[in-house]
Amino acid sequence: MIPGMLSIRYEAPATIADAVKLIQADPDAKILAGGTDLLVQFRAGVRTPSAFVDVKRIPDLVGIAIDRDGLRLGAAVCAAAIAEQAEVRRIWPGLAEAVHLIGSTQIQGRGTVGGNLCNASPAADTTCALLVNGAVCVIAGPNGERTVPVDAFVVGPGQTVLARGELLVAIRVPRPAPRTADAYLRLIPRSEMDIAVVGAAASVTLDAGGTCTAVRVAIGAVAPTARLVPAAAQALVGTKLDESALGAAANAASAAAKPIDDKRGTAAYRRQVAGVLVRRAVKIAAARAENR
Amino acid sequence: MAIVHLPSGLAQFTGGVESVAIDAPRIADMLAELRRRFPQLADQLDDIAVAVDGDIYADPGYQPLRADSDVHLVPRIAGG
Amino acid sequence: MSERTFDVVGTRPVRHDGVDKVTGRAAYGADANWPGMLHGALLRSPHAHARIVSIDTSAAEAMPGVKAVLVGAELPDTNASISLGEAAIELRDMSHSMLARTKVVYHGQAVAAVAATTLDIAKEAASKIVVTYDVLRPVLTVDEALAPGAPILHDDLVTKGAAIGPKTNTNLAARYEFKRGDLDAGFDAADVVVEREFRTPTVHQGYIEPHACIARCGEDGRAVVWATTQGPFVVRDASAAIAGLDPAHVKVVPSEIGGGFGGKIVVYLEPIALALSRKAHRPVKMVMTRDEVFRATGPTSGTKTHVKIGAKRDGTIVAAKVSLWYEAGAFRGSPVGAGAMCALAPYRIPNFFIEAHDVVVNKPKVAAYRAPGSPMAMFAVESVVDELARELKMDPIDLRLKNAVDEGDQAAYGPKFGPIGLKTLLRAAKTHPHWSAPLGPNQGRGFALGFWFNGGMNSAATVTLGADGSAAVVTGNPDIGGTRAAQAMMVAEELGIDVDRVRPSVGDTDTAGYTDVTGGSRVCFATGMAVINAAAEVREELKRRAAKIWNVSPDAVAWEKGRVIPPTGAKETKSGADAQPMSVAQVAAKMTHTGGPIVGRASLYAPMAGPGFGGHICDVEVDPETGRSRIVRYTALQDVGKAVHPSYVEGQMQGGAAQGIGWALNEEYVYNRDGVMENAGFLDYRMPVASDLPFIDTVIIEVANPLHPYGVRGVGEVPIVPPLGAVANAMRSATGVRFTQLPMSPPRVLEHIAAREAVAVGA
Amino acid sequence: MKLHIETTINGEPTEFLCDGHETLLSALRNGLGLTGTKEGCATGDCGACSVLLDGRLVPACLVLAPEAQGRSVTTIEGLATGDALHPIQRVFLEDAALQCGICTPGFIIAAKALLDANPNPTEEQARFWLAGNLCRCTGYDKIIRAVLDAAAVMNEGAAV
Repeated sequence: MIPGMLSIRYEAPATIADAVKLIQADPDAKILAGGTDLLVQFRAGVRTPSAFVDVKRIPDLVGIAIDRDGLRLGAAVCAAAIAEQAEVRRIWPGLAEAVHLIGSTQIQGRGTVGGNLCNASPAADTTCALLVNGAVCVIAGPNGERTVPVDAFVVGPGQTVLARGELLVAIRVPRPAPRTADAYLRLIPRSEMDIAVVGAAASVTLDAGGTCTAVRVAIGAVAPTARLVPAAAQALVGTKLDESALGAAANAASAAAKPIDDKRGTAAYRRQVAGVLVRRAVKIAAARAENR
Repeated sequence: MAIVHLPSGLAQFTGGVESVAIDAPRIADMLAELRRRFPQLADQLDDIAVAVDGDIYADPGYQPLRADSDVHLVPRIAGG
Repeated sequence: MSERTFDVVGTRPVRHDGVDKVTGRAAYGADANWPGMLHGALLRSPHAHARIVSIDTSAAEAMPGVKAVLVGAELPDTNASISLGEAAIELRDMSHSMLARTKVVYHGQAVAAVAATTLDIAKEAASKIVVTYDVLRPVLTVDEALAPGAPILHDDLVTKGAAIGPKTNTNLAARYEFKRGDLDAGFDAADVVVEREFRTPTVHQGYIEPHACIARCGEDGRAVVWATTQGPFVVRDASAAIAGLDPAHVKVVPSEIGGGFGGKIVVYLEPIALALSRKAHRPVKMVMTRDEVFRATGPTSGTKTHVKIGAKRDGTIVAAKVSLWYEAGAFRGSPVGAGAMCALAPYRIPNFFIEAHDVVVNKPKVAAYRAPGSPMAMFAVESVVDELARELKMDPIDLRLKNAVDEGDQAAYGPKFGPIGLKTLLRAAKTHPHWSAPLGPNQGRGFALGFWFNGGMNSAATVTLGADGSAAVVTGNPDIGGTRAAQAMMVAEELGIDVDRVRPSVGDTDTAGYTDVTGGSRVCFATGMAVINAAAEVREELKRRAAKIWNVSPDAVAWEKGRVIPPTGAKETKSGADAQPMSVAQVAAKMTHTGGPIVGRASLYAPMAGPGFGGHICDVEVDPETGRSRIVRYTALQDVGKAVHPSYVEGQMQGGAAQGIGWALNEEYVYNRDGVMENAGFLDYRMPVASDLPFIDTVIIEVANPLHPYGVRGVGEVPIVPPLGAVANAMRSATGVRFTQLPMSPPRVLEHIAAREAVAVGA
Repeated sequence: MKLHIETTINGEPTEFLCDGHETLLSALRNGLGLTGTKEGCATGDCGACSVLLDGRLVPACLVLAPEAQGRSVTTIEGLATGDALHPIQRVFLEDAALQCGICTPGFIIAAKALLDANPNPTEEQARFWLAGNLCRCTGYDKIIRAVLDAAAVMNEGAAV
């Protein structure tokens, strides 16, 4: 090898145990799922790992399974593969929408829900949808497996609860309760290709009379992490989702937003639009729940 | 004689004169005569285009002038 | 000439270079690799404005694999300028912008270069070069640059033109004035006056292919450069001068070019690659990253414009005042002069005053971008004209028709117009179904005009006949959008042969006659004329050859649709039978016995092509709760003189419209306070994508240009001019807000909608 | 230390050497001389480097070369069969769906992936599927028309 020449190892472990060994032995090794964030950061010189640990050769991480309990998404399944699942689109339309919004068709062929979570961008499209669905992260590490709810997994921009030697292996999404449905919306300046300026997800449960008995609302790109908005949910539970209730939820969402000014949008804009999108997402989710 | 119109901004180099009648067979002769009459104008003529009877020459040279040509000095234009 | 009927011109043959491009075979700038090739990398300034105190390259030079390191001080300093045909290139500025000497004047300006055996090593080595800076405060807008006490970019800058006040120790590089009539009297006579101030952001040409080249310089100083460029001869002359070589020893071979829009007229890498190659005695390849393209190649000017127009009740415009301030970037030379000349071009105005300011700021030096300078000025004027129509309660197209210039009118920029299609275009727009189609909720419709001069200048062409009657045509214009097909069609038209039997190609700087850049919408016009003339010369030679065969006088031989016709009485030499007409192939087959190869050559300098006008109709739909807008219908009309290959004319109109729409809605350079661009990538620069646009309808209007044998005008630049105003006028009708600042991105739109509603509620 | 990769490119068993951090795009262009796949941004935002990896549309600039081990890659060079252009290539020429041509290979590969997955796309479906392929010359008009025309041509062919 030529001295001074950049050289980064490529590892493709076949088992979770091997992957754990690799990243525990070498904290500078980075898990490579879709690479749509990691390789861009590497190219920009933001991150220069000692090794790329490609986990897409581990069967557990590239599987999609739907059973009685719900959906199990391997952490390294690409977005396109998820969106192709008719059952996922039928049962979790909002989650499917969020997954389908991750980048272009090309990016869909690489980007993964696991990577989207682990990159921990405040604007990650899937995080909001996973939050309102009460999804749980399955983590493997030196001391075996543990689970962490999605709302506890991301702790800050680019930061997760993953400890040294740990990797995200799967995300579990419980089946929605009867007459429950989800929706995800985001605001981008163009019609495609942009990072969300604001994102909003909702999961709504209706009783036979159309009264909202349970609801989760989440907003993204308007705070250090995507987050649930309990106040918005409280404004909606027990109502028939009339305009005043929706308005109250929108205001709660705007109030919960703690956005910043950046190249993608102003704080004031994000705060206002967060409310608009929450109102719209709740309406869409409710209409879907009504048909279940 | 050809009538030569200067951009109004250049009047400060000609003592206020904005158009002059010049008897010149070619654009180059006309420019030389302008330089002779208005020495202060000389530098301003280095990167100028010349319109003769509607045709704009970005690189004015030895193109002929008619006795009654209508001549305008204009800034050069870069195309994309 | 307008009555002339054509056999080939106006048809839509498959382009000759097409198969190579759909199979991936066509070789663009970065697609070549030469034996023994090194890779070059640049160290770029982390500051937008700073003095260079010292540069230490020792660590880089010590790295294994590094073959050459270059700093600006090693390049010769030249004060020469080369004519670009259109605007002169100040080689000193270009050289300093390319590789800084004692000062950096924009973020990303190169300060040192490295050539190494691999790109990784070259980048690593460049990062080891230690530069000490004395950091200065940057100025990023014309207001900052002209403010009292503003940091000065260049101590030696002297204001050109009609300066008011001091001409030194300033960032004002030039000031121009145009006036006619009595401005004050004009405004006194006006019943309605509208006045607004506008701003447009720095935007980039956005070609998908980054700049790339390979240069090889021998021990004897003889060099070959492979480059993606709009102007191989500019690359040769500029590279030789900047690298300190004799142009006589430099050959430039143009690759296929992946877009340019004016941005690949300027030279950025080639002289550095040459200088590195001369040191290393090996070929050096340099390819920009997308980040480098955004930070360090020519965008076009951010601008401030102030427009005031007055009209009579009946819509007659009686006075106009236009003030323009254009950012030149870090070195003089914004397209503000052209902006000033285009601003009022469509209108007959008795009294006007136009002032234009060229201002240096700490941003990359601007490069030409499709109708340079016109879109920003006409955005402002067309917005004010639209407001005027509202004040006068007139249809915006009727108002424009009432004031439109026509043949014989004196243009605001000086000369009289020849035949122009402006009024024809306006009438066509008025009667187009789009103009009267119903609008949906939250939708609005706008119309705006665009003007561009269209270039002429130097062109040369050679047409060579094969013994089989096929023809090869060579010119020096890189084919950026189908010009080879158009040139082959012209040869086929003139010789009456099948367009498939014409081989068009782009020569290098040794094999093609000197030709000005592929730009200024000049290729189909000026180079096309050279091609037509060269083919006509072949035709005349064919008649002379036939005369020899028939033993008659050349004047007695007639030409008819690709055949030479013998005079009555002419006989076949062998049989003695009556001579029969001969095809091009039949005459060509005998070339050896009639005087040898048949070659036609032509070269010319054409004045500017004759003005081009375009008018666009745009429908937008705005989401009043989020400020997001969507183009729902779009129609582009343009006087093209004569469409040689209508498909590629439509393509130019559609592509120009799309670029203008991007400029209007989302594209902009976002800078932080330190003058660092924050969105230097396609993700956040936000050019239009396929799902952002509808089909773009085109209406080709053909008012023949008397300066061209087929009536061709330039086509490529005009269509980027109208969209800024057309979209803004549509937004006005959809939201009630007059947007005076681009881009009209969702946050800005929502903010203004809210402000207007606040006023409405308050009232 | 270079890695030795065995893969299949355009149907041909292929071997190459690469660094652990080298992209598939670099291996194709520089290692294997397949320069039909273009680099416009190297960040997955322009689509010029679109290829099919095991039949799935991906940006080759965001795939590491060693990931190709044991997989199958299709590039623009692999579309024409013998003397015949792929129908999408042919229709792109007939409809003048290219100007400078730098984005064309990426568009054609992406269009193939679309028509493989959805033989009868609507205009809107085609526009959103191709939103990851930037073209700065055409305004997309003739490209979208060509993709819809190619779908029709291919369906006819299939019907026969």
